[in-house]
Amino acid sequence: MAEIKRGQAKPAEEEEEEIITEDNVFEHYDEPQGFFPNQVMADLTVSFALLVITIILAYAVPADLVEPMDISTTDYVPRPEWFFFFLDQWLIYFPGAALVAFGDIAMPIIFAIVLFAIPWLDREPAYSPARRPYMVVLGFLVITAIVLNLFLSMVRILNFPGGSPAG
Amino acid sequence: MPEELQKDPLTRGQFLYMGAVGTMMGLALTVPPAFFIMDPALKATIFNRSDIPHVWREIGSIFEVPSGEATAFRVTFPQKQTYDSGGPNSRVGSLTETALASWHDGKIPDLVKKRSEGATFSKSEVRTLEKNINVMSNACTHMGCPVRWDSVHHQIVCPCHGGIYTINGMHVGGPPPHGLWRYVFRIREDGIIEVRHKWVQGTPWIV
Amino acid sequence: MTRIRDRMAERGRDVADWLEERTRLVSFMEKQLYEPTPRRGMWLYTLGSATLFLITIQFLTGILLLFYYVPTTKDAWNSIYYIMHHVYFGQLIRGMHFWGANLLLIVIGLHMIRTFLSGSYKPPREMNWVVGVALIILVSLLAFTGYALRWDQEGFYAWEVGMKIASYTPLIGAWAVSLLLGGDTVGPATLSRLFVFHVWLMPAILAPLIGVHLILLRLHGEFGAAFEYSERLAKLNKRKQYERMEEYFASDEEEEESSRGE
Amino acid sequence: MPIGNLHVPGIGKNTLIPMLVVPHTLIATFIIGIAMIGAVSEFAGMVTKRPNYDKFARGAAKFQLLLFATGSWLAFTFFFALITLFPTFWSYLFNIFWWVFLAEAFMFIGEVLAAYAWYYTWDKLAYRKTVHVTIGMVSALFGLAQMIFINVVASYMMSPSNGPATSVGWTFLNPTYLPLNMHRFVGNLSYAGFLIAGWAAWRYLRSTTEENREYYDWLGHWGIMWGFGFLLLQPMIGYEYMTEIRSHEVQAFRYLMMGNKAFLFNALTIELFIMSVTSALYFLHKIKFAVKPMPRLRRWAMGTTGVLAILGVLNMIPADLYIVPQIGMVFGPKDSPQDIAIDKTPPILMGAMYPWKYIGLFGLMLIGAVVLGLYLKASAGGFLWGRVNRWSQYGLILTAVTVTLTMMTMGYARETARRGGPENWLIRGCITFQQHVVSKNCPAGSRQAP
Repeated sequence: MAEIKRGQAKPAEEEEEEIITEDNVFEHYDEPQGFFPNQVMADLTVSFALLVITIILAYAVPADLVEPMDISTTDYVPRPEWFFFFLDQWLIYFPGAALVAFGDIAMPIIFAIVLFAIPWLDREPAYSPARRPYMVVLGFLVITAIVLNLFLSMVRILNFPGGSPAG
Repeated sequence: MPEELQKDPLTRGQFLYMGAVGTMMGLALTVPPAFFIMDPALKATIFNRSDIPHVWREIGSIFEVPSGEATAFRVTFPQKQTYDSGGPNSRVGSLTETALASWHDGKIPDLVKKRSEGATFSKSEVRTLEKNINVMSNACTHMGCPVRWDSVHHQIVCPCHGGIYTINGMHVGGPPPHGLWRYVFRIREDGIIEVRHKWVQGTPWIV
Repeated sequence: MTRIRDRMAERGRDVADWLEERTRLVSFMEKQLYEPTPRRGMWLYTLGSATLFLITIQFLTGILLLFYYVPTTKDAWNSIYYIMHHVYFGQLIRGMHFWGANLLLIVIGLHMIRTFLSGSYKPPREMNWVVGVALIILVSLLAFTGYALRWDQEGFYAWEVGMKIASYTPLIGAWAVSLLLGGDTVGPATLSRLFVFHVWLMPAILAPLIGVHLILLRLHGEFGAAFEYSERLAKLNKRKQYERMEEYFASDEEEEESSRGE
Repeated sequence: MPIGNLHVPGIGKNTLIPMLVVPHTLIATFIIGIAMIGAVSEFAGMVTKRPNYDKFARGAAKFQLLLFATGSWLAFTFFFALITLFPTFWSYLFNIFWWVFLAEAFMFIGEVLAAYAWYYTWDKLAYRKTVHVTIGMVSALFGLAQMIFINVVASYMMSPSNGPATSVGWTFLNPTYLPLNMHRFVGNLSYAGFLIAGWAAWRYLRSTTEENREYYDWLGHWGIMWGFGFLLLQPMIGYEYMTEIRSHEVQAFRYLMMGNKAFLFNALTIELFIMSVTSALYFLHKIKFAVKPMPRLRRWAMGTTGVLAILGVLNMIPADLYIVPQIGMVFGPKDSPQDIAIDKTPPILMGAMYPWKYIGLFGLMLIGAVVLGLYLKASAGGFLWGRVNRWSQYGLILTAVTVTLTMMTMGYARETARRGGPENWLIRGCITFQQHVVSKNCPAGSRQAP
């Protein structure tokens, strides 16, 4: 069993001037840092902040519990969760039997497949966003489309008579 | 920890043996569970057996249906599903739904206007009444949200995505693919509407 | 005092050696903890571990909620009501589970956008991106089913819309819905299937996938973003420029020699 | 009522306001569009180091300043006309939108400073191009912000939100605010793009030197890229805008889509047809001059243009002859009903919205994207500028004229949406044309269920 040496680690010998070639440029970072003290510290603070937010929200805004499920209601206005608002708005663009199937199942599946295939769609060697305008612009367009749909559906829901406080 | 890998050759016999035993084990472990999970799907789609037995349930009398409006009647059906299907020490479940009833184009036929509450109708009168009344489910055909009568614009409105139907349940606007689901119903002599958990256009699922 | 401390340190070292001998745990931990990671974008890279932290909270609070939750149609709502009003810290645990899920979706979205913008899905890290996308789909399905477990109007109708969407799929529409419904109408079977999906099926798929995600990360090391390598890239470009210049001058000299040669 | 209830002789006050507003809107939309296109093309010039972009950006900045003065003059006179001719309506509107108009004023100052700074520091900041480009971007953003704030007023008048009129937040949250913003943003860019293309075509036909011909040919190409590109987004956003109107203002929807004003959307489809087909033909013609000859691509482009034309025609089929202004009088039913019966399929089957108009509109978008893609593929290899024939330039001028007409048709459609019901509204559900305030805390109080 190799004898475990204790005490001071061997000083790192002077690295001879390394020739940076095309493929080993991304081997080392410019400013590496140990994972344990530094990154873990940052992770801890972010996680702690998230924990505090959840606890505050848990007490400030208790998770709601509306009246029990009852199909035979005539005055309840069902709403999707906030993260499906954009899909709800997407539903409105595709009325009618054929279009609902297309807009509701085909499009999300295509979106998922494209999402899975991004590494094979984006073959540009450059990493920084400035060097790959197509992918970044496409990504930005998709994100704005989703966010805009989210707001559109939120405004529509807020302005439904039953939906808003003063309506 | 063995020092290096040892790759013995694989004979035909061993390969066939492993293949056969493997497939048998695979089948035994996948086919029954598949049927186990798909049981309700098989019963519902292939054998067309519904969770709700074929019973007629009263929803209300035709005199309660006003003119120019669609009113909601609650109806409760017995439901036999998993632990609610009346085993030795369990009860039969129930499913409450709403049926919207409205006269055709909102006009009460004069047959009903003349008769008072308790009067009885003849066979032919019942047939004409059945032609003139719409008994529809309140689930929107687009996404199943509960539709409601909008007295301002005299139409049936679905609050979720803005589906619009006329008083007869015909689809007018918005994303729904077709008009409201129409119950299979019959009218008794004394004017009581009875409904079965079956629809004219097929199975709407969910409702 | 120092003598006790030394003896304690001595005993600690013995335990460490004993453990190292049998499980090589200490060297494994060292390899994990002291691996070099990029410094410039440190705060960007916390998104990944924040998602991990939130998922562990979801697992923890989820299991705690299971102590009181009852998946029958008659009592699901009552059990939630009981948790919220009678159990000590019930509102906290359920609140953490609910708001944790919302925060998790936001953080996982940000994490995906960060990975997309920094281009860290480029070879050899494609598989990690694919596993990541599978994770985000699983998490949103989990959130979707969890919402309906309460069996109150809000949660139920959201789930019903989801099932109605499934019923529109061309070929297997009827099959998919009756599978999710457990029959042709909504009833106790629907809630138990919902319960199975949310409490066991999806987490059982999620947990190993997270493990795979982390292993793949460790395999190729954290890529960080392009601004981590700006100096090295600058050196590389400078060196290439010199090479091109030398080529250019070298070709001139040959011409002179060849012209002088004739 | 203040002193005298002024009467505008001759044309009357209800026509004076549009006479001032329509030119103002046309100029203002063009300014916002050209500011954005100019800023982006200056940035493109900085990145690609090609002189054309910078030359155009400079011309755009100068043109923007010239127009700016006339545009704002119209706005002020229109302001004063409203104050004097519609006192109660104006005081009511101003009370609701006090903060919005205040923000609007500051955006105006920002716009003025940035636009003038952008033009006059062109040479001084020539070596600090990034600073100069940011000034251009800032002036474009200020222009955009002006539009965003004025949209609140326009969309609120048509569809007031459910919340109390006093809370500023709710005035922004009225249902048609966001779609109006998206529709106008894309509309500005497409409108300005087509106008630039039209102006470049005019200058191309009049240019004498070879160098001028090449520059204006390139400018026509650059303008129509913006115009046609953003025109493709419009059907989707327009459809969303109309869905919002239908779900919140059923009366306005019936009046616009199925009632007396339905012809507006027939006019729109005709204009859409003209613009898309002429642009496609222009692309078809331009592909001939690509540096790398691509015969197969040109056949593909011909095919897609044909499909585009068919879809355009499909769009133009009216649902009911009654709504086509002149022809309706002759062929349509004599007792023209107030609106096409709701639950009856319209007489002309191919005119029905579902599924025909969907196929037409969204087909136009997709096939248009294909045509644009083919054209971009050809333009990637570079063009031989300056050799295009006269007809393609006439086509560009035609698109410029049609886009102005579309702007007016659509502006008119939005403003007349408030009429048509039993009551003509200035603010729907609150103030009628005769400036009679319906209920005390309107418009929130008077909103009924949809």
